[in-house]
Amino acid sequence: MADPMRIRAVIKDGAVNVKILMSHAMETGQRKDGDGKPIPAHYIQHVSATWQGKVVLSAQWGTAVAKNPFLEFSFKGGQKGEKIQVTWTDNKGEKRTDEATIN
Amino acid sequence: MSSIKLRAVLALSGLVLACAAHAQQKEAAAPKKTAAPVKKAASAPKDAVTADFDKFREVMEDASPAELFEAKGEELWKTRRGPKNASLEQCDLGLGPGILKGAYVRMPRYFADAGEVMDVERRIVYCMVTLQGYKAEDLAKQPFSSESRTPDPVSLVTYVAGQSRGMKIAIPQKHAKEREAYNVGREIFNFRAGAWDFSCASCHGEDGKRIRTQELPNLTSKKDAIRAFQGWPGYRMTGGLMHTLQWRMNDCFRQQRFPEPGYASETIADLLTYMGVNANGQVYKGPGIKR
Amino acid sequence: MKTFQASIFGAAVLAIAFTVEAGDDRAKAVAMMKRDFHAKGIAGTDRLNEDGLQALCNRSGNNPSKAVGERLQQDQLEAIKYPADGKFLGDWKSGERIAQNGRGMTWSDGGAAANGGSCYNCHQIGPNETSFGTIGNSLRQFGKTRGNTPEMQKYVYGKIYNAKAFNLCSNMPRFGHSGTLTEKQIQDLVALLLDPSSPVNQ
Amino acid sequence: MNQTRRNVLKAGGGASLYALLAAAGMLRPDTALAADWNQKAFEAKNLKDAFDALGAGSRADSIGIFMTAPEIAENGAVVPIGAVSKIPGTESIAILIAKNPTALAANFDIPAGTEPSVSTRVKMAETSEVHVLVKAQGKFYVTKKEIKVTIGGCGG
Repeated sequence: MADPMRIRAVIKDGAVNVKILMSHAMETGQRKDGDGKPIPAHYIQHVSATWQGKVVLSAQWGTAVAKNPFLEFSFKGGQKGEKIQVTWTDNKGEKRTDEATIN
Repeated sequence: MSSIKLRAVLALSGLVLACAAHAQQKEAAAPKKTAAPVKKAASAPKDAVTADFDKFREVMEDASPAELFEAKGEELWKTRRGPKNASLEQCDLGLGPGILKGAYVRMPRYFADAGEVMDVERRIVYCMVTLQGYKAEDLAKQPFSSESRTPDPVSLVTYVAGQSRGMKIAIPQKHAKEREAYNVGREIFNFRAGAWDFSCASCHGEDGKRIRTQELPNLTSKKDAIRAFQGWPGYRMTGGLMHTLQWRMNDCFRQQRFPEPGYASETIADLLTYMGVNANGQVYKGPGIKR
Repeated sequence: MKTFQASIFGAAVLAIAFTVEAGDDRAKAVAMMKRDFHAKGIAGTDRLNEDGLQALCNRSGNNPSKAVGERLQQDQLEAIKYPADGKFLGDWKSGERIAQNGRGMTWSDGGAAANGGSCYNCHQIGPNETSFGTIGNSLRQFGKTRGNTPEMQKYVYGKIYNAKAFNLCSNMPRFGHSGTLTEKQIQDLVALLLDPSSPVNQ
Repeated sequence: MNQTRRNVLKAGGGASLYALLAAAGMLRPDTALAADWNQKAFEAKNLKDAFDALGAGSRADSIGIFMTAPEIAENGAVVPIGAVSKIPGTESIAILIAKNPTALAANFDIPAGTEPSVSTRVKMAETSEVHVLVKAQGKFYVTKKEIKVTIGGCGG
């Protein structure tokens, strides 16, 4: 199973600033291993963040997002103590959801 | 001792996305392809380039992938594991069992229970053996990160290091064994041998030197000594792997044309004592990002 | 008077003790490394055995006494194997490739691929390579300023073959002596530095 | 119970509930998202095809888009890119790398209430122009910047 994300959600300048690190290989599918065999693509295709049941960010990714991806965005309305959930889904159908409390 | 590594572009020919990034196993003999882009960088004004690197390095260190390994390490630290089904929470890193804050910046140090000077990784391995029942030989088999796995001690060291973020390096020299480790470490640092007559000092004993475009810290000087410590454990952008100082020392000895040092050996502990003590008093910023 | 003598005696003992201790640390370091290192790939543990030159440089802080130093330097000089046909100048184009190539003699090297000279790691050489190190001096325009005489060719060949024959505790590896580079490779490097048509001299 | 959910419940059953839930983003993300992933755009081998697949065949240069990125990336494996749109009604922000094997790196949908500002890190195969494409009120706007890539890392 995939390792947990690191999510930081902090109120800054009247908005909730969210920084997310995800543990993922983001394999492009264009590389070959030591024996010359292609390494299959394995990468996150979707990321969505929800707060109070509302999607506050939805992203589609390709293979060019760096290994162990980082994502930062900000949204309005969140209050201290409320939670945000982040879910990623990769091209193999694997997914992971983690939650963080707004600080 | 970090000589330019020419990434295995050839070994991975046919690879369209030549993100050197990922091609990290072997050095290749074809410098042209890899050297070319470096020229562009080198021809730009050096200071501006370095300033730009530093700026974005700072941005990235604010949310460093190293944090993922800290999180993993924390989980490993607190989970009951191993043949003895124990957590590492009773592991004494020098400040008492389970006390992590400030432990990293006070190592290597002498541990009476082991009768030895130990750096953080040597100590964690010791705890994994004594508390959890793992075998030291097993832990030494594949001790460095690869694409397929991050060894547990690597994540654990990263976690422990993160607990000393922003603290001053204060490696003790009170115990006779600690002073001896420093002196022996200094001799290891200066010991020339091998096919190319290199010692650590061949590359890291003078100010302002470079290998290719890579600047070399003078690890014998107070001013530069921190650079041996800072940024480690480090997330290497090339390959996206987490590495500790054990790996750094290992790869330095490889490029020194030496045989391979034992993982978490006393040799490495003493060498790290010498380099670490020289950096005493400087602030450790926590696990970092390496190129 | 007694006190005076005692203090001289004390100082002498201290001085001896200090020397012994430094040597002691080195002995401990060497013993420890021999215990802790293992062979890997082509890098055997015999690499930890100092040869005479390494031992002297290690024991003198790379600054041996003149007498011993000169004698050892002479030994190194006499051991240089110059090309049998007396030809020193090879192909500068091949020399450039050898100068660029940084592989060789590590535990991850070996096999079919040729060793390189790692020259750019430490030296500025050709005008088109801006990624060069600074541990060694710049070799730009080397032939232009030194001249392409037979004596200079022989000197450069010898210097690459065994830099220690000219500067005993030099940082530069002994590329011929250590078996890193072949005769032909060294000739090509000599050409890179001295051949008037080499970009180094443009 | 929060305001949104109360409204949803008031609205009652049937298709309208489904629509409202979907609008509020309360359905499991993958059900909606699987269809969202723009395969054609992400598999496009060049910039033009990627723009076309995103529906951005015609687009205007804009000074209302700001890109934060290094002039020279220290390592092509990890290039930090930030994109901010000052164009009113920004609906999405995409990052495209002209010379990568597939040009489109990421596309972010910006719902109302979320600031039109995202940061991520991308891989770059070589020195290339990087484009930020913004969709606002149905129209497309773009800005670009060249980022040089140095490859060939050292010990560190």
